[in-house]
Amino acid sequence: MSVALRSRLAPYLLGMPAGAYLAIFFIVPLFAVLSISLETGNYDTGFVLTWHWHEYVTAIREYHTQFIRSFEYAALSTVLALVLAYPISYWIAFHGGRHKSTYLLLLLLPFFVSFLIRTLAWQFILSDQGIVLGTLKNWHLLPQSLRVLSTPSAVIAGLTYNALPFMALPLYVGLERIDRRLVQAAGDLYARPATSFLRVIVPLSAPGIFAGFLLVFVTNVGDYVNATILGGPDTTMIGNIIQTEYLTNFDYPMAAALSSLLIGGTLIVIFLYARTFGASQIQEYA
Amino acid sequence: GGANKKASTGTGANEIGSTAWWAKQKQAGTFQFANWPYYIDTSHGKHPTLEQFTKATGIKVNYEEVIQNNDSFYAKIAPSLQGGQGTGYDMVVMTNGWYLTELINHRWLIPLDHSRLPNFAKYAGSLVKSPSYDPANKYTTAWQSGFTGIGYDPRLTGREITSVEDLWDPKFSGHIGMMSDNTELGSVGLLKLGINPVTSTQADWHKAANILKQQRHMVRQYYDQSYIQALENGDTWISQAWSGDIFQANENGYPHLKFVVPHEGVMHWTDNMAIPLHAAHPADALAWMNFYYQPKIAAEVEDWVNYICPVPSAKSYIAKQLDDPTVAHSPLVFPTAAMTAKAHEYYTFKNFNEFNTWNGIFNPIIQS
Amino acid sequence: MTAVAGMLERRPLEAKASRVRPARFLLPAYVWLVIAYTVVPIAVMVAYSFNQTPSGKTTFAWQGFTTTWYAQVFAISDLTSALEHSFEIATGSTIISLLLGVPLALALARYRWRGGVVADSVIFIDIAAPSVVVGASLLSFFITLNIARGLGTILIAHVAFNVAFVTVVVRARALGLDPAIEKAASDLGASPWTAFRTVTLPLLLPGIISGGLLAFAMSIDDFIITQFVAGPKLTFPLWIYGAVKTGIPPQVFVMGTMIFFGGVLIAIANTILQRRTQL
Amino acid sequence: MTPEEQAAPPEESGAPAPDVRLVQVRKHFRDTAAVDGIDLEIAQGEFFSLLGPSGCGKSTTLALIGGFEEPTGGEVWLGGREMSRVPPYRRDVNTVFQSYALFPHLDVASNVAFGLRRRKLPRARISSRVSDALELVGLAGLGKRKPAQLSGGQQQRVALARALVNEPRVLLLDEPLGALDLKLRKQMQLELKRIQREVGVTFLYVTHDQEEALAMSDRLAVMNLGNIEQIGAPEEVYERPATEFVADFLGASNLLGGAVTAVEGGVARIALDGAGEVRAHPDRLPQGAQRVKVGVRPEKLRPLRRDEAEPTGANVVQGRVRTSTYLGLGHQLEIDGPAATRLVVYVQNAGDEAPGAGADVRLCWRPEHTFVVRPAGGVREEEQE
Amino acid sequence: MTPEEQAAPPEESGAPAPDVRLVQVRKHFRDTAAVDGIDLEIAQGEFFSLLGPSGCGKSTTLALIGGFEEPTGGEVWLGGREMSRVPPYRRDVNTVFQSYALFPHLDVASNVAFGLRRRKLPRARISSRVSDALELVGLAGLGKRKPAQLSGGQQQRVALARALVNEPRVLLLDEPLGALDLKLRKQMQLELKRIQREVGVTFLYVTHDQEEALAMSDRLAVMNLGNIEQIGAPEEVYERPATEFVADFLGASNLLGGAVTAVEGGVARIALDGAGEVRAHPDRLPQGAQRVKVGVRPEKLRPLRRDEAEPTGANVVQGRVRTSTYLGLGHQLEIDGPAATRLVVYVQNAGDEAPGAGADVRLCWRPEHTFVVRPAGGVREEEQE
Ligand SMILES: Nc1ncnc2c1ncn2[C@@H]1O[C@H](COP(=O)(O)OP(=O)(O)OP(=O)(O)O)[C@@H](O)[C@H]1O
Ligand SMILES: Nc1ncnc2c1ncn2[C@@H]1O[C@H](COP(=O)(O)OP(=O)(O)OP(=O)(O)O)[C@@H](O)[C@H]1O
Ligand SMILES: [Mg+2]
Ligand SMILES: [Mg+2]
Repeated sequence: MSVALRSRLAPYLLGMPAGAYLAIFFIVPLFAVLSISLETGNYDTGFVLTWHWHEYVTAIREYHTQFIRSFEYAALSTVLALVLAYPISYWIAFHGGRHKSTYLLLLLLPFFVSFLIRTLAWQFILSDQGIVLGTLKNWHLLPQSLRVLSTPSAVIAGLTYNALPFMALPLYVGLERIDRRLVQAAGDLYARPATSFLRVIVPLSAPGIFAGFLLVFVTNVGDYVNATILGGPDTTMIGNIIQTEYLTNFDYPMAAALSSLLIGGTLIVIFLYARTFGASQIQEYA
Repeated sequence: GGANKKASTGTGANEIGSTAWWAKQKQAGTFQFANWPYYIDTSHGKHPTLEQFTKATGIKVNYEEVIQNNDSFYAKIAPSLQGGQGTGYDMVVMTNGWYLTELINHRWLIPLDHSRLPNFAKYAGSLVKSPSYDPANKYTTAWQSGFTGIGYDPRLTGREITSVEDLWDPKFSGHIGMMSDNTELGSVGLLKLGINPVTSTQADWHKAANILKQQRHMVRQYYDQSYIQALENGDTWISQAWSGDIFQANENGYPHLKFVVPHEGVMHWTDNMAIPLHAAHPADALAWMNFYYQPKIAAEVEDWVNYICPVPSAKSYIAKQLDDPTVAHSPLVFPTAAMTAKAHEYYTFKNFNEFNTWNGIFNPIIQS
Repeated sequence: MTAVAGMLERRPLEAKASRVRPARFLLPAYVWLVIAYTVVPIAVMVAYSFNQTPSGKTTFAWQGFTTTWYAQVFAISDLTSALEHSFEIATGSTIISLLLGVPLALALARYRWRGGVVADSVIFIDIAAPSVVVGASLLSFFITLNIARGLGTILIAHVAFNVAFVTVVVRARALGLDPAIEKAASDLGASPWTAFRTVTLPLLLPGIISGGLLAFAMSIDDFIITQFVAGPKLTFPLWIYGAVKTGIPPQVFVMGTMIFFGGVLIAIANTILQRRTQL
Repeated sequence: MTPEEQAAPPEESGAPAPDVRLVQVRKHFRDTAAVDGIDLEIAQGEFFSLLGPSGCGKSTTLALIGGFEEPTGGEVWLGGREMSRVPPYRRDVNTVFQSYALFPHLDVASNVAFGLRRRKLPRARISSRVSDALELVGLAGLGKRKPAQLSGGQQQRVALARALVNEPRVLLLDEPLGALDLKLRKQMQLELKRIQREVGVTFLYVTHDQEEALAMSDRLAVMNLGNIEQIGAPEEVYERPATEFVADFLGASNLLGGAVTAVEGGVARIALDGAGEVRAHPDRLPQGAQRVKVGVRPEKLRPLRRDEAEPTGANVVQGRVRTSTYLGLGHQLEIDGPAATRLVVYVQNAGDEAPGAGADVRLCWRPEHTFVVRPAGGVREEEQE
Repeated sequence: MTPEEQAAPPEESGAPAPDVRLVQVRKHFRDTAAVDGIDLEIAQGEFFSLLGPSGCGKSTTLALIGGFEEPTGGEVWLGGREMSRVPPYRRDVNTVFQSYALFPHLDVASNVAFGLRRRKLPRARISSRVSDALELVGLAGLGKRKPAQLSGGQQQRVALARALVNEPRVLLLDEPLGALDLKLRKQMQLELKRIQREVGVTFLYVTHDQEEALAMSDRLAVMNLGNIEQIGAPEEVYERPATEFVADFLGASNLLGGAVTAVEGGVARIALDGAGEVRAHPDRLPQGAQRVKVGVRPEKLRPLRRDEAEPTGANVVQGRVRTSTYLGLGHQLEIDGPAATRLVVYVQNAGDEAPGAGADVRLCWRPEHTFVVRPAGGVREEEQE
């Protein structure tokens, strides 16, 4: 086969299998959700596609609180994770010396524990009479009735914790990529360390920040495990609803409508982010 | 899938479940048993009663603890039943409630041949005979039952609990555990209002929902079975609870936890053995049902499980042969007449719409 | 020497930034603090794998040290089989997503083609889609085609999200390579396939390994998507989630501990290997 | 060398076919015409250089011969066979890439052996030829090193050995010394020249350093904007550039606008714009051109001593020294010539003082050193960027 | 300029303090001594070059002055203040990095404005000074571009503007033209020189291209292995190298071993090993050296015409031309000299034929062009690698 022809066909041949796979098992299902969300009926009598949008109306009417809450929690936990992780990733990238990978590994240790177990562990740790609160209460440093579990803060803490590695890693990669000479140059141009950090390092780590934001926010906005294990009655997230509607109530149209709304909302948030902080980062990331 | 339903409801001599049909079923020497976790006697990963059964009948039992809830398990088996295929199980254990009713209404269970269940006739207690959700035990026999009452930790509540009212006590705010199963939740609401769930009306449901809504801000969490950890950990001080769990907790390092039958009444539920349609080895499953109802066997299971035993005469066996008075004399395993008197059945949904209505009324309390 | 000096030109010294005072002790202290924080739950897991519990369910009160749970780690047959399922699926999905993802990564890194833009955005969305949505959509898909749920569907689902991760990781590595290197290979008489085998593949290997490990980790730890598409089958996380209701047997923590240390070992091995290949 | 090549019949019997022959070769990338129809013949064993500013199409030309690109039009002949559609791995042509493109995962020896392995030579043959090749480039004994453990110069040598060991018909070198620093570059130039003489392989050498091209090549082609502006021996191209661009690109040149006034007795007279007149050889005139630019190389201009008489028949211009830059080997004088022209003069530091800034000078040169080109056309690199 | 600098009192009243003064400065990295105790003074407005092979410590020296490194020992004075422990952002010294180190996320204007912003100048002042700076480097109007959208040469100019706009006391340039190709480099050299003259800022210029250093500097220092081998004006350093290394590093040099035999009547006689004798100025002799090496630059050697008589008092050696390389400006002859020595001769192409390969030649040069150094010591780059 001639060079030119090959180099024209090659990418398609290479990309074909994966492309086909994703088309069938990722794209099509997304549309399956859409179509189901427009069906009516119940599990008993079966569903028929009626192109009725009322599920969406109900979904929003019934569950807008959970939607808002999910986005709040996701946003909060993302910001927290960012604030927690940035200094670390920065320090490892710029001052980690020969032990960079070691520090990184330590930071990523949670990766190696099933996140259900991690969350359970937190439930153990934070429970009212547990290691922390219990002891403090026994010393009467805390009121008997004080609790952390099944409060929003517990859920957000859980989300943040699970997000940490997902935030730290891309941040590290982003910071690691920064050319040290730029920092030198900033210093040469009268920028104090703080200034060169703000004016040079942070802007240049934007792609890393975006990657982290993407992974964390998206993971958390749809999560329901933290809410289930660490949360209370008023911390239900949209994930919980979708899960119940799907797996318990078999109200597929409702569940589908909720899913569609969720992914729609997520994409909008990402889009807004990209808009405000520059879309180039998306390219750099994906 | 209406079509499938017809397929499963043929008529004539060999209608599934008819004596004629049962007559044709031969024991295959094995069957698939789907049950809930920690719901049968166990020692070193083995289940003695099952082994005895195998020894006695030569039928090997593949015992799987795959059932986590009625709903999700129903969701697992329903599609294949709807598709007219077997579920892969010959015996399932489901709590009385909508999903069991669903199975019955769809005729997705094989009617039992009571001629082959002499032990049931002989030993089953009144509490589990011909329940409202399955008259004459056409499809099911009880595996275990239990009471849904109130569990609490006196050290934390600081006083004895006697009434459903206490679940509404602001002093316990943030440490009150309620159940996420909306049937349980709704029913306790009804009890508080002094309404008998079985005869309750939709109006009552709304009233119950209202008082539950008022309680919401004090509730720590609407729990599934994990409420028991919450009680053990002291996260909740007072909680809706199942008799057996509290009993086991008492055995396993939490002797201080208490279970009460509040004076408003207690809900009585039953987990039922049933043989799903298209089961590959119905005869073997049926044989187990009968085998289980011997006092000896029931006793051995009970001595480990500690819910409410469907075979009252197992009590003496546990007391004497097994020499385990704590179990034998526990009112949580062999309830007193006084307790049974207070026991209520759940409302039985006539159709999906009722079920939906109930969900529509009570789910918002749990989910928000 | 030019090489050395050149290298130094590219990576000037840590020393330079080290004039940033806080970096001296404040930051390191903070770093260790957070690392400690990340380790706490792991410690709890390990600790509770040694906790005595008469009921065979982990009670949260400490009831004394024992190693029996390690002896009986596989005592709970269906927990064990759940774990087996998890490993089977993780392995399977890793292999498949590598087979699918590596070529795509190459196509994206090496060529500029119309399909590339599409593929890019699909991968992006795949990563940017909340698990619950992916799970829901796949479930809907299987329902509409009424495909029976089971290990098969779980595998399909896991590949569906792993492909994206593998592709991103491998593509990153591929972009780092000098395209002239492949030209050189063919210039020296290597047919495209030979060039791939003898040059591209070895050079991609670190990326492929990391991608594979990531995929494996993602798969073995996935709960949400799996819960949707699992049907009657249970994986390790699913089993745990179920057990949350009835109480966690210590075996879970034992397995968790084992997986943890296994994973850490592999990771260390991998980083060392990466170091090697960087030379 | 793949079988069919070896079986290649020498079609034009008699004179051996040129190793490389390009016929009206064009290569377009979307809008840009990287190579815009060039003709070229390179004889066996020749050291041929492609010289030109960045972006003029040198690498693309090489890619077309190496087989990494397919021509949009035209024919690429290698040793008497049309090969423009043959993939690289079937051409007995090897390339030394600007970035060296060594295989980082293979040690030096395996890098060099790569081509031979592909051709399934017996182990023994391979290892002996590899060590010979490393010998040749003076890296004997470094076979076990990884490329990353070598200096720039050494990597360069490995790349060379890796290509040469295959005894290609033609060796293509794309700015092979571009990445090395000056001192090292000069060394490698001699090195390369030596090696080429030893193995006698045809070299097609791309560079944008005209001094390098002049010093090393048997013949060279000056490219601009995808076209070849001039082909010839270094001396020829430097002393008698065909176009203003060539004149300009090959070192500093002094170009003065003028008009041909008369051609008589083997001398062409050109009146400079402004003042004065310059004599040149008639055969240097671009045919049929009225307005022209006359040029002379800086080293050809000789500042006359104050008292010195103008040599008869020589061209002379007046000027004042503006700057005088010391370059070690010589001085470079910038001189304000007649009519606001700027002249560059090069004076070797052989002993006698070079005139300093501000001095008035008369510059003279011989008519045969005058070259004449058509005005306009030349494009300077800076504008291309 | 930060306030405290402005307040800096000119301590040594009278003669202005040198802009840069290094006193016994040393810098050790773990084992390597990158800079090994150097003394240096650079006067205001001077164009000073650091010349040396790769790895000799040039960049490190710059880093010490720029404040990116703290010296292991010694003092760094800037404009009469000891500053070796002052962080970069408090030194009114700016650097043009070899890699330019432009901020990729900022457009050209913001890059240039960066330093001024840090110093909190009023908006208006900043923008006017920025546009002036861009004007100066000939990039007016490109302010809105991102660095990635510029060619190498343009990026180079931005880096320059970014540094100059701060009107630093000293401008440090680390091989600023290293990344540009030859033609462009020559242009930028003139450019830089022009700008330096215009703004009159002190330039400390690092390069390893001796021609560049010679052409541009007022004074230069040749470094080797962390030491300064010689400081002086280009002519001085080139014509009278102090050490064999310097002789060798600054362009081709012909070094012949010999021994001083006599010093009489203003002439030193040195007997060459092998045969012949060379005359030199006595004051060129390294004091107290018996065995020496005599050197002469290639352009100083003149091949005598066959019939031409030897100029009286001139040094003459016999030889046979081995190779003759055409370089455009001139020919470079490699000559087999007496006693297996190898001589390099440079002949300008001024007109008369340069002797071709194989020809026997007599080479003569004037005694004052002879330089004499101690043998040994010099280290060639190649060996360093
Ligand atoms: N793959 C490509 N796609 C589009 N344009 C290209 C491609 N390769 C080269 N070009 C364009 O073709 C022209 C010639 O490129 P080429 O690399 O041959 O120049 P060059 O002479 O090698 O320059 P340099 O001396 O900088 O290597 C340039 O304008 C370049 O932009
Ligand atoms: N950060 C560092 N750590 C260790 N050694 C270093 C460091 N920086 C420089 N060196 C060593 O110091 C010596 C001088 O380095 P430097 O970069 O100053 O040389 P240079 O003259 O700038 O070389 P080049 O011309 O290649 O830039 C080299 O041997 C180098 O290996
Ligand atoms: Mg090129
Ligand atoms: Mg340097």
